[in-house]
Amino acid sequence: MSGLEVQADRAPRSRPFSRHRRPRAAETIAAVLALFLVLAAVLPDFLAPGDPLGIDPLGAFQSPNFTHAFGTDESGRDIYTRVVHGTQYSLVIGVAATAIGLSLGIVLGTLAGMLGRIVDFTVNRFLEVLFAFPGLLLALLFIVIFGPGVATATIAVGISTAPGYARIIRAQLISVRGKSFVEAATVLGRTRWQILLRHILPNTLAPLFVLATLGIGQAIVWAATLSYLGLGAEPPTAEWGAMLSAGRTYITSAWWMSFFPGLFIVLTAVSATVLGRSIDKRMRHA
Amino acid sequence: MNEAGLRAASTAVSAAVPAATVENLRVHFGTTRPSSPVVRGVSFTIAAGECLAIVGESGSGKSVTARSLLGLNGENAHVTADRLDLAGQNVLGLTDRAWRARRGKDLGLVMQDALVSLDPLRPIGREIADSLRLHTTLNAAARARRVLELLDAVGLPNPQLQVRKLSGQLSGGERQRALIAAAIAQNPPLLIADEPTTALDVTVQAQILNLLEQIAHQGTAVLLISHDLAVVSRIAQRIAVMHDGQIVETGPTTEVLGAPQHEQTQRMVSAVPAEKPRGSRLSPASRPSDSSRTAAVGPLAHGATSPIVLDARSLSKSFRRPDGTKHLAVDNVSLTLRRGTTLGIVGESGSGKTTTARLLLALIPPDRGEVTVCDKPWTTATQKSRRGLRASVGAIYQDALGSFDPRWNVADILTDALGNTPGRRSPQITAALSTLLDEVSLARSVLQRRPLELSGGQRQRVGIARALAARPAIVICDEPVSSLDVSVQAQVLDLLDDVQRDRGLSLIFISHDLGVVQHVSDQLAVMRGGRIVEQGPAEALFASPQHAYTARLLAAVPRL
Amino acid sequence: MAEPVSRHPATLRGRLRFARTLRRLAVRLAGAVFVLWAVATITFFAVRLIPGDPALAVLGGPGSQASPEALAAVSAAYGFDQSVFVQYLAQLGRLATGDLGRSYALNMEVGPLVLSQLGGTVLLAVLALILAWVLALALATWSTRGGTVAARVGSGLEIIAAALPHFWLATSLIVVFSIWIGVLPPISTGGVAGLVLPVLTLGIPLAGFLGQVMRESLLLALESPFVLSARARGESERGVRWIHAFRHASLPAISLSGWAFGSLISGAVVVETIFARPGLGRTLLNAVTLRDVPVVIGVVMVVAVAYIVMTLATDALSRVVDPRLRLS
Amino acid sequence: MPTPIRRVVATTAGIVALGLLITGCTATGSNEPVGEPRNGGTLTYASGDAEPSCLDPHVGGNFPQALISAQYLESLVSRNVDGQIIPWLAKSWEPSDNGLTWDFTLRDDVTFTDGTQFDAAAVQANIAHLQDPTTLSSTGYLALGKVTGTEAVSPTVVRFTLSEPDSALLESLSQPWLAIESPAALKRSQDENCAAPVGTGPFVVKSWVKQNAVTLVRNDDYDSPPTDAAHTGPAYLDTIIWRFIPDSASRYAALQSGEVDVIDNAQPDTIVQAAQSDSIEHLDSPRPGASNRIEFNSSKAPFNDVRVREAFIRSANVDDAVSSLFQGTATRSYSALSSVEATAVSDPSIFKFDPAAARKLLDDAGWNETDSDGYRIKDGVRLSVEFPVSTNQSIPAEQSVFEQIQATAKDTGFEVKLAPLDLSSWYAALASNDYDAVSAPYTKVGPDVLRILYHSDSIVPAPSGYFANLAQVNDPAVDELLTEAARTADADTRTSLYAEVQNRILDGFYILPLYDQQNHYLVRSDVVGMRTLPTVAVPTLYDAWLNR
Repeated sequence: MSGLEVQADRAPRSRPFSRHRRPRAAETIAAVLALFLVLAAVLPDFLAPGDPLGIDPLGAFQSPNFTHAFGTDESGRDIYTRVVHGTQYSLVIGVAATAIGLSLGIVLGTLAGMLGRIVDFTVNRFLEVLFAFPGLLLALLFIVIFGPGVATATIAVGISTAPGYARIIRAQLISVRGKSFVEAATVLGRTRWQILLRHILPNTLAPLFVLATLGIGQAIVWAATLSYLGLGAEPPTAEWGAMLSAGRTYITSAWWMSFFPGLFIVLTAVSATVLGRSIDKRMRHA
Repeated sequence: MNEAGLRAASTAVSAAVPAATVENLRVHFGTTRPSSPVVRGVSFTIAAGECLAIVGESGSGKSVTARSLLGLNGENAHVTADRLDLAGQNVLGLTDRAWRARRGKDLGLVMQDALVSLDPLRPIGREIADSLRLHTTLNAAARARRVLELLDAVGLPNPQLQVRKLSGQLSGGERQRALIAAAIAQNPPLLIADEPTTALDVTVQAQILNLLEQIAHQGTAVLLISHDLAVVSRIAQRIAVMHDGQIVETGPTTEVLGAPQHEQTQRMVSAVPAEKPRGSRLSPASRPSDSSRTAAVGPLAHGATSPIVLDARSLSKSFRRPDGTKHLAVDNVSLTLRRGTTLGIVGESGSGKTTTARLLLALIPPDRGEVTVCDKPWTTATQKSRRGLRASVGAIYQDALGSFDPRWNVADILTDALGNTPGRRSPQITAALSTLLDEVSLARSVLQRRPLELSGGQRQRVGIARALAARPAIVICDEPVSSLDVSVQAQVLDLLDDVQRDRGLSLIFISHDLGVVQHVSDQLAVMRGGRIVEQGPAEALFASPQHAYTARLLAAVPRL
Repeated sequence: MAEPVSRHPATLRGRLRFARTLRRLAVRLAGAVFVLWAVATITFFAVRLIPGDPALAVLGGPGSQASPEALAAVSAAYGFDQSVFVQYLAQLGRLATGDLGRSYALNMEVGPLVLSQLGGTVLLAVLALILAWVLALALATWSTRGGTVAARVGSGLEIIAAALPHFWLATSLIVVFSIWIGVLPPISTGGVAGLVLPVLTLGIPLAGFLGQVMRESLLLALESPFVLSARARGESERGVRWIHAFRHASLPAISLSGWAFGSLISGAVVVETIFARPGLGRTLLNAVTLRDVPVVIGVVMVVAVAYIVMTLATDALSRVVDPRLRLS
Repeated sequence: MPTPIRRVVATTAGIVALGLLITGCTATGSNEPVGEPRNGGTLTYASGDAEPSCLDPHVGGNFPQALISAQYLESLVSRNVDGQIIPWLAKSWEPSDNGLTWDFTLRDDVTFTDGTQFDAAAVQANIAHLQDPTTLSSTGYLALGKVTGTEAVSPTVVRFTLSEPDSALLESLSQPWLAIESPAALKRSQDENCAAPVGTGPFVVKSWVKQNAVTLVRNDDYDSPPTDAAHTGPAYLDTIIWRFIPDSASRYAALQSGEVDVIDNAQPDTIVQAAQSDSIEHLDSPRPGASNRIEFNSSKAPFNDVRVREAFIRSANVDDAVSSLFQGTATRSYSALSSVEATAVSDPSIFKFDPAAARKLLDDAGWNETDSDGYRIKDGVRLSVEFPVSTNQSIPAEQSVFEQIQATAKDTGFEVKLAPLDLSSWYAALASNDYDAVSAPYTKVGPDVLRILYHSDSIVPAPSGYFANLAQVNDPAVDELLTEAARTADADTRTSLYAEVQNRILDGFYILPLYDQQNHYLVRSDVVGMRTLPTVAVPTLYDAWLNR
């Protein structure tokens, strides 16, 4: 090959390296935070050796100080310990709810996208109907029917996020289905099933990872809202939403009780979003 | 066309000063550390009423040069020059406000594809009136009158009706005229036309070039930016060939094209396929081992005698438009392809050639008619029996990148095409991959890369390799070289020619580019509005077109 | 000669367009009726699944000491003794005539109740939507013209805003503005001042979502060739933005607004409780906990109608902003 | 007559101990002279209780209804701070010797705000309304359980006929749920009557915007206050805006910022804060009837064993919990009854926190093994206590008390499973006997509440599944004492009978008393003269005026 051709017909210059692009400060912070959260979820005792449920009635309502970095709550429980131990609930709720929402979304979206016009029409109308329900109402009904608690709140949040995912998945699936590499596979003599499994589904589902990362943050926020309404985790469980809800009562005298759990909800959602977007960017450029 | 209107538009032009003078222009991008410059010391002058063409392949720096004249290279650009004059006035280091006062007034810009270059949400009349609003004190009524005059001047019929239309409601040619009208609304002494005809059909392209030429005749200097030597040769008085950020050759059009001095110019000139005989090489030998054969040119087989491998009879296909009406995309099309020959199908956009390709590939069922492959039922066969025949029909696509699963690397793509599970490795597969890569002149190193990491030419080579993997008898190529630079196009066309010879392939070659089709085809079918208006041996058809449309098409093909 | 010839096709085209519009409206209407029917059906059966005797809800909840006779009387009066299917048909029949029924718990007709609560919630939602648009626009404008630092700060603010739980934001706003500074009332006072904090609470997270979408599409529009064309005509930066880019950037944000309305209703449940505002959200929460089936169905139906209206409105607005939609 | 041996009847001691709180019921607490009462102004009251579905307290009959209806409805009798029944709409009353008929002499100078004359027929209409099943009265209906009929002896004398003597009749009639409404108004549809009941009170219901506010305006013709009121004639305030602000933080913030003048259901921390503020005063007025207590379901394991009940009581560190969570705003109770009840029996010695004793008791009761989580086991079953908590009825601080009890009980091997539930689910859990411990407040004037809470009849559920005897005390001796007390007119005898009942309940470790039913109001300092009615401790704004 001559040097001239290399000049004229050159491979995209920067793209292959963009995957190894230097992370921005925000991404680094988000990654460190995510690491902290995962560590807190897996090994809470490493970060906070205390008992999240251990009461100390006489040490209640302490503002943040050297022994209690985030202060203590109405029963003298250490808020830092509770926030760290609560990570697992929030993360599990966020991940599980998103997984449920995505799974339902994948089933509905795939049905709609793959099984012909009648099914598509039906599923679409069904989704339209679900969209007419405010998300919180779906969750409320579900919880009132099956009783409050972490598990039902998780499923409820999952269900109420499913229509959104289903719509995105269907659109993605239809877009992938129309891509010319799918046609190319047909030309190569591949069967419908082979095409579905080898090309359409993988290419539809790969971007969902990013979507899921973004969704986890929102799921945590919604689950916290349910806890606030008294429909989520049961006190004294060290779940952030429940802590926040309990702390709201004392907001005028003990701001730290609701500030720190709230801060962690926001930080978790933000770091999930920042990481999700950064992965998205890298995947798109890579 | 309304000559008077154009003249009216051009009264202010002074012939004495050059429209633009550029000396030692250098541009580089980057915020923190200076990257290597994209434009490295470019100098040229355009006289009033002159048409200068800057020609180069993608990445040569021609568009950046043009934008430097507008001060629109973006915030990251660092532009330096010894001299940068527009209409005799220095524009280096102008403030934003001063630049704005000049843009549209001292120079206009026409870009490729007016569908996106005109705001799709606004009526074209508004877009044209904008530059009047910005630079004149005309009131709304006067502006509206002037817009009508301008539209008339650029040859848009029924201006009163058109002003209220969106760019999306116009045809490609009409849009481009509207865009030109917007650019010349202020009679700028200089008009920069950056690939103004690239996405247009060949007949429309000719009209737009005529319009630009006319504008130049009225005294407006035209700086034409293009990758296509043939296109610019029609109207440019002088050509500057850009390569790697520098002007490597410049001179009057006839001199540059007649006796190209620089290697790059020669390469580009020789790569133009039109009127190069079937089987002659367009690119310098890329396979030294084959160089012996490049001398022995000449068609491999002659149509009339060899057996028919693909036969399409009376194909029709219609689609339902969104408003419910029927659109007959393919109307009673019959084609035959004989072994070892190439059947070219040429047509402008909307002629039904891509639908025909999809029918021939049995991706969509025809409403009427039938296709047989090697005398076996093809479109009428069951899914299952057709899958058995699929191996004998391959395809090459215009958008090579889109035709690959983005998650797969080249090895996966080719392993899959060979009929193995992607990711599987065995000595046999490795050997087969090597053979395939050799055949399309690709290095082993591409195997681990994804399509996104390949150049346009490499991608199309991988596409060809994939089509060949199953050892097909027939390959249907739908615009396989349309999105490639001309020298790369030349290499790919040569490669297709090589593999056709090596394997005795039968090709259907679909293109809008008559020049390319002329170069590759044994038989030729000309499509228009879903029908075949004329078909027959390529040489005969080019020599004496029977149908008026064919003749028009031929006349419009840009030649050197 | 030319006049009548050209006029005829014009009227014909006009009629055709009218017929098409009618057809589109009819399809929309049928779709809306279907959605309402399905919403009513799902809600009816879902509420049926809630444990507890509806007759008890009528008689003041499970804590009441109603006599068996009273229970029987209520069951008969409300048709609880009939099969679920008969009750379902009766419910549909009432809904079809616009009768939302009678609240079990509140001693009043659902229709007037829901109507009286509708205004507050719609006002809140609309103001929050407007605020979100203003904030998102301001942030998008500022952060797309001020260089990379502004862009990062802007994008960071949007992400943080979108991650704020309503109840936490509401609390923080109350603490800061009502308790520390003391400028704004922490509860609805009927006046404008009482609306500020609820609208901020609902509007800020939404502004985060809208802003992300808007900024992305604004950047996309600013990089598009038609903006370059406009600049090449000498258009100012302000002109580029206001004449061209924002119109494009607003399109995805408009369609998002339809969705946003649903999330505002969800948010209203929390906001109305905290700021003690009358509204559908609070009504719904109370009705669900009281098992007040007719009110739940009534609120859901009204919200569904509002959602449909909102979707129609955003569609219509999209058609105004994007004339291409009017053509196809 | 059995006399209390170990315990002091709280008639005197209790009241002395609570003297500070009770005086707090009327005074504004501000020491500076406030001058003469001024007429006019609008007072905004913010209630944290649920918005009533009906403003007529005859219908259903819950505390939120009592709170607001005390402003526009009046009862036949009232009660003073000493616990004595005093005249109100009835000037005097006389039971027959056998206790089966009561003659009430009514005031003859009172008209309802719709112009209807208040007379014997009006009282009859009200009793009939309460006893009409279609009214769906619950509280009032129960209180009139022994009333078989009424008779207008004269326009100003009404006679109640009883099926058996009812020593609690006057206490029952003093409650807002049995207030007297205009018979003309009662004839309207229930919807109308619920929206704007008509009474004889100092204020009139003007409008009601659902989920927002009820507007009350002054009754300018009013002049029938109970004898313990501070003034006569019409009220001072022009208007009362009665708002519903369920969120406690918002409610307090609204009070702080002056948007509202009075809030109820004040949280402990805000009371403490208010104490440091010059602009907010505190009014503490514990509700009558039962104390707030945890009741142990003695009908099933594990609490069918008295040793386990005692062990739980020994395991629960209530004192620390109450002092830390209520920050001195609640006093620990050791009684089944509210401290405002003169008949309450209090015995701190029974409720000593003693984990060692608890462990011993559990060992004795057979719960002598411990599983890996540290909980006691018996026959492979964990010592688990299902504890449904009503989020409507237990304020957050109380829920936290339960959490702390959960934590301390864990140390001795109890697994307390707290389940916060909305009201419907909570009642459902109780109705299906899915609980081992529960806290259910019960407000009623007088010790007759003991009959409702601990008579074995109260174990039999109503058709709704509701029953009041949640400890499921099934003790014939208790039943007998309660029946006897209800028939006894003599105050001393009655007191000692109720004392005996309480002793049996306390000794049987059926309940763990926590504190009185908390009933705290925070009032802006410029609101002068607001007090609570000593009947069910609801505020009355009749004497209130704005010092601004």
